[in-house]
This record gives sequence, structure tokens and C-alpha cells, in this order.
Amino acid sequence: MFSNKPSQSMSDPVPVIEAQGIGKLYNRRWALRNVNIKVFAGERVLLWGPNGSGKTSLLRILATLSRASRGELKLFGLEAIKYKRDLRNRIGYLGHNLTLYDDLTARENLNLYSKLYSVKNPENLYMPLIYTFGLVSFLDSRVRNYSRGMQQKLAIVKALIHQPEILLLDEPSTGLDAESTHKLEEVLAQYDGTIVFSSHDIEFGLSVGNRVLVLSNGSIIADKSVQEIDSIDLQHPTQRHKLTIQP
Amino acid sequence: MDNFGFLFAALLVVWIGIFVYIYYIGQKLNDLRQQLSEVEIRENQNTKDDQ
Amino acid sequence: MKFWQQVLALVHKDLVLEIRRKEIIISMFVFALQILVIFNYAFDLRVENVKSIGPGVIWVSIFFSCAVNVGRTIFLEKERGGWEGLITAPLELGALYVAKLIGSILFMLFAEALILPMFVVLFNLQVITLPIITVLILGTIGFASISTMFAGLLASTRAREIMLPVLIFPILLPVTIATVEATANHLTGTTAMNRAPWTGLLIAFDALFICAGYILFDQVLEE
Amino acid sequence: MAQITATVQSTRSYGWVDKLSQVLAFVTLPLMALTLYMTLIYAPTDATQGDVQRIFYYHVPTAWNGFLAFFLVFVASVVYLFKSSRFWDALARASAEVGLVFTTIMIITGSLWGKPVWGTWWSWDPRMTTTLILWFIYLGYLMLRAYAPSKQQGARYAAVLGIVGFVDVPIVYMSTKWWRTLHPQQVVEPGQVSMPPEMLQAFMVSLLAFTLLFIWILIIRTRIALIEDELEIRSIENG
Repeated sequence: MFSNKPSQSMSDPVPVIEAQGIGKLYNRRWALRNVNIKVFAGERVLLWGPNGSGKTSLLRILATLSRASRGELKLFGLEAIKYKRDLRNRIGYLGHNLTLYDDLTARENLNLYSKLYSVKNPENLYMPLIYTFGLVSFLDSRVRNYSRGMQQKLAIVKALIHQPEILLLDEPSTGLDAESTHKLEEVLAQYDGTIVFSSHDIEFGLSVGNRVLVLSNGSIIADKSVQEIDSIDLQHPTQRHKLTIQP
Repeated sequence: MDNFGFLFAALLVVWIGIFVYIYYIGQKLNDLRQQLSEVEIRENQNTKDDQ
Repeated sequence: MKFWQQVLALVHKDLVLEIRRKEIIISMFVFALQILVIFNYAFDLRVENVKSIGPGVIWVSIFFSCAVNVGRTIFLEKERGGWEGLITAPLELGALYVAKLIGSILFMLFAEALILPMFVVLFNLQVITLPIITVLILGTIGFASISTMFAGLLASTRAREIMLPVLIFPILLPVTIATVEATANHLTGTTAMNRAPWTGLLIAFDALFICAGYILFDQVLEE
Repeated sequence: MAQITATVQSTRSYGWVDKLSQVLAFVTLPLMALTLYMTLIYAPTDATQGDVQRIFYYHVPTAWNGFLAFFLVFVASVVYLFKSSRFWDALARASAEVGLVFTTIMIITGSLWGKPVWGTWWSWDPRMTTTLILWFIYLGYLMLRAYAPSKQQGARYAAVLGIVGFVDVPIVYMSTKWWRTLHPQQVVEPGQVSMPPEMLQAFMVSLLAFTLLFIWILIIRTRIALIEDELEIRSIENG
């Protein structure tokens, strides 16, 4: 029904993410209906849409955190359900729930996750990010005492700790001030993997993303590159006639 | 030995229990079939409307 | 190797959290202590009957307080911890189960180490002997193997605090019988001839349900 | 619209199942009547226990089918965890409920037999205890499904309980048996060691009748479960 054609020309023939006919039942309604996506290596995909349009459900399925009620998901050409344990090593996920232990210090949290991901010498990896985000003096205080924005930054560091090839971020700029948001943009620009993220912040979204998927009521209603879209369109995602790509 | 009362009670439990349960699932099956056919009729109409 | 590194990291984290939060062991102990006191008045434990009723009293108090509290190692993870973080990590099959199992066993043993001396003091019955400690450890492992599995199962379910005891008590009946009877045997000095192989039963139960938990826990984690 | 028909497979025919359940109904109902005759009139009155011994013709077949039901829950749960197909989940759900009905009847009839013969409603005999524990486990099984956050999750969680609960049964039986050897009680079993042929015939007829009845009920109940699933999916599709 909708175009599967990725908006970018690609060199890699195997898509990093390939979702076909994904549907997700949640509380007796379809949070996602027949979602088809192909994402290729290096793309930065912004999921755009109002609350309840299915962005979070889609990210959770891509993160192998929740299983689609219907449809098939392949990551790096591998069936996601079958190979989820190997695939999880290659995925970094940041959800609404930051999954930090508030009675552990930031360092303890990061060390715990680096052990779970079998990362050697994690300090070498996370210290630069900790400096960038200005968390270094709080490294040994408990996460309980962090502000929401600081927790968000720490959770982003955590999602990057094992150098994932795909980064899935659900509203990464939540709670961040302008400066931190800018830092986050820089960090993500340096990151060389694939990013799929959702955001309500249009400036942030368009500066990080190079492709936009517009979701409405659980379906993808538009799939465009950032150049094709102007931000005024996005303010009114329900105006289908402006956005839907005619086959 | 006068213990027919216990046998009678047990028989009541067995037969009434089973018949009540069968009645219950029979009703439920009819009810659900009814609902299913209603849904099917509605869907067929929708398909016609679509065309 | 990687498996045990992950397990070790998770157990270490749970212990550190418990030391800082002090939420599970203390409430287990206090709860068990209160049940001991209630039993004393409910059954009028005296010198003549303490040997026959005592084992039941110890085990019921321990099991009740653990059933109420042990699930929280997992429930808290869901509530404000890193449940999703743990699931999205490339944990090997069952590593999380084994880690939570070890954590639960340690918490329970710690609470039991506090409650047994209290029992000795309050009821003047020497229960701290090697055979009884062995039974205690085996029973605790069996209890933890089942309760960890079902706490994982119930973590996202309504009424989980009530459902946990409802589901695990019937399944744990063999553990209850075996621990109470084995303890009573040791206290009354029943000759080995008349003893049923309770220790063997406990070992079989533990082995069987640790395997089951290890295999099935994966099914429980998904959404 | 095409998408809905393709995914829901609504028009799948259950014709042969309907036939089978009709045949079963035609066979079972006369057989149940025959059971009534055989057990109450044909079979002789037991010399020691009197009329109450006739409960045995009902108690044992319901017990056998109750255990059969829980065995089916176990099998269906294992298959469901491997295949995730709706049918096996529906079978497990149906079987647990039907098993619970049969087990309830079995426990009550057992009690009604125990009172005049043992002088007590309940004897903590290993079989009775094991049955009671099974009853608790499968009651918990249905509760777990009701409380689960979603149907899919409920199905998977219940499957785990269906497996663990069944594996537990022999251990429960052993432990209660050993416990009883320590706490001796009166030993009179509901079945007789040497049964007159008329009694045996009555028992066999009853066993056959109840087993067919069980299968018939199970088919209906499984269909109900399948239709429920289908209606739910459709209401979601359309709504």
C-alpha cells in the first residue's frame, strides 16, 4: 500500500532493519498496523507523529524488547526473534524507562551494563562521553541525586556503551536543556551507525535525522528524506494529502 | 447399610454438575456463533461498500 | 565463562542494592519473627509439645515471610529498576534466572540466619545443628527456584503480590513436607530406618526446578 | 479489507469437527443413560460398603478424565511454547477449565464416599492431597490468565505454569505418600481388589461414557476458545 522504497540511494544491499507487515496489539487495539520499513546502514531515521501513533511500540519491537503480534522483523538480515540474543549485542536502546538503578552510582551503572555486554575497558569508551555531557564530577554520586536531564544523558551514554551498530532512541532529548541537546546532536553526528529515533522537538529531529517516517494511528503515512520535507508539513502530520507518497 | 443418602448426593453432584456445565458451554457457543456471524455479515457489507 | 561473568555482575548489583536499600532481608526477618510470636499463642508451645510442633512453626514462618518478600527482588526491578535494560542486554539464556535465584537464596539464608537464633531463644529448642542446617539450605534452594520463576512470570501481572503465594504454595508442598518432616526427624531422633528419604526428595526437587526455571525463564521475559 | 481476510482466516471450515461432536453426542448421551442403569441397577450392592460403593463408578472415571485433562494442558503448553499457535493455547485453556470441573466433581464425590466409609469427609490420603493440589494449581492457572496484561502474555505465562505444575505432580504424590507412612491412617481404597464381573462391566461402561463425554465437552470448549480469539481479533481489526 505504501512505498517501501527507501528515500536514499544505498550501497549496502542488505538492509540493517527490514520490517514487513508489523502489527502490534496493545490493550485490545492495534498500536501498529501493517508497518513496512527498510532502513539501510548509516541512515538516521526520525519517527514523527503525535502521541499514541505507535512510535514507542515500533522502537520497542525493533529493540527486540517486545514481540510483534504479526509480521516479520529482520535485523542485519537475521530473523529478529530467532537470533535476538546475538542481535541485542548490536543494538543500543534508550526508552522512556531509563533502566538506571537509582541506588547505584553512575559509574556502577555503567560498569554493570558493560559487564552484561562483555565490554572490555569500558572507561575508555564512556569517559569521553561523560566529559562531553559534563557528568564527570557526578560520576560517583548515586543516580537518585541526578536531575532528570542528567539521568537522560547518563542513559544515552549507557545505550552507547557497547558501540552498537543500531541506535534506537525514544525521545532522546527529553528533559535536556538547549546546550545539552546541542551536545547530543554532536555526539549523534559523530556516531557512525544507524539511528532510528523519535522526537517531538522538530529542530532536533531534523538536525539529527536524514529521513523521516511519519506515523499516524499505527501506520506509516509518509516516508521522505529530510530534503523533501519542510518542517511546516510536520507540524500537521494528519494532513495526509501533503505527505503521503503516491505510488 | 443405610447410606443411600450419600450415593444420592453424589449422583446429584455428578449429573447436575455436568449438565449445568454442558448447558453453560452450549449457551456460550451459540452466543459466540451468533456474534461471529453478525461480524461476518457486517464485514461483507463493508467489502461491498468498498467496491 | 561469559555466562558466569554476567551472573556475577547481576548478583553483585543485587547485593549492593540490598545493602543500600535494606528492603528485603529486614522485612523478611521482622515478618517471620512476628509469625513466630503469633504461633506461640495460637498453639501454646510448651516444653512437652515444642518438638512436634516446632518444626512446622519454623518453616511456616520462614515460608510465609519469604513468599511475601522474595518476589520483590524481581518486582522492584520492574518497578524502578532496569528490567528493560536487562532484557535488551545480550544475556545468555537463563543467566538472569540464575542470578536472581542466587540473590533470592542469599537473601533468604540471611534472613534465616537471623530467625533461627531467635527461635532457639524464644522456644528453647536447639535447632542449629548441621543436619537441620543442611535441610534448611536445600529447602531454601527449592523455595527460591520456584518463587524466582513465578515472580518473573507475575512481574507485569495485576495482583502480583497476592498471586505469587497462590501459585507457589501448592507447587512447593513437597518442599514444605520434606523440610518439616526432616527437621522433626532430627529433633526427635527417629532412627534412620523409619525416615523417608527427605533429603533425596529435596535434592531432586531443587535440581528439577532449577533446570525448569533455567529453560523456561526465557519465555517469561518477553512481552 | 483484503488484509483482514488474509490474516484472520475467518472462513476456515470447522465442518468435520461439527460432525465429530455430533457423533460423540449421539454416542455419549445413550451411553450415559446406560451408565445410570448399569451402575444403579445392574451392578450388585457391595456387601461391606452398601450402596455408597456405587459412587466409585463415578468418582474414578471423573478422576481419570481430570488427570487426562491436566496431562493435555501439559502437552498443549509444551507445544504452544514451541509453536506459538493459537490452537494449542485454546486447547490448553479449554482443557484446564474442563479438568477443573471434573476434578471438582471428583473431590466432592470422593468426600461423599469417605464420610460413610472412613467416617471422615477428608483423609489427607496421597491421592486426595495430590488432587487437591492439582485443583489449586489449575485454579491458579485460570487466575493467571485472567490477570495477565495481555492475552499473548497470559498464554505464555500459563503455559509455563501448565508445565511446571504437571511436572510437580509426581513429587507431590511421593511426598504425601511418605508423609502418610509416618502418620498411619485407615486404609480402605475406593476400588475393590476382586470385583464381581457385573461391577467390572458397570465400571468399564461408566469409564467409557465419561471419557467420551470428556472429549465431547473438550471439543466444544476448545471451539469456544477459538471463536473467542477470533472475535477478539476481529473486533480489534474493525474497531
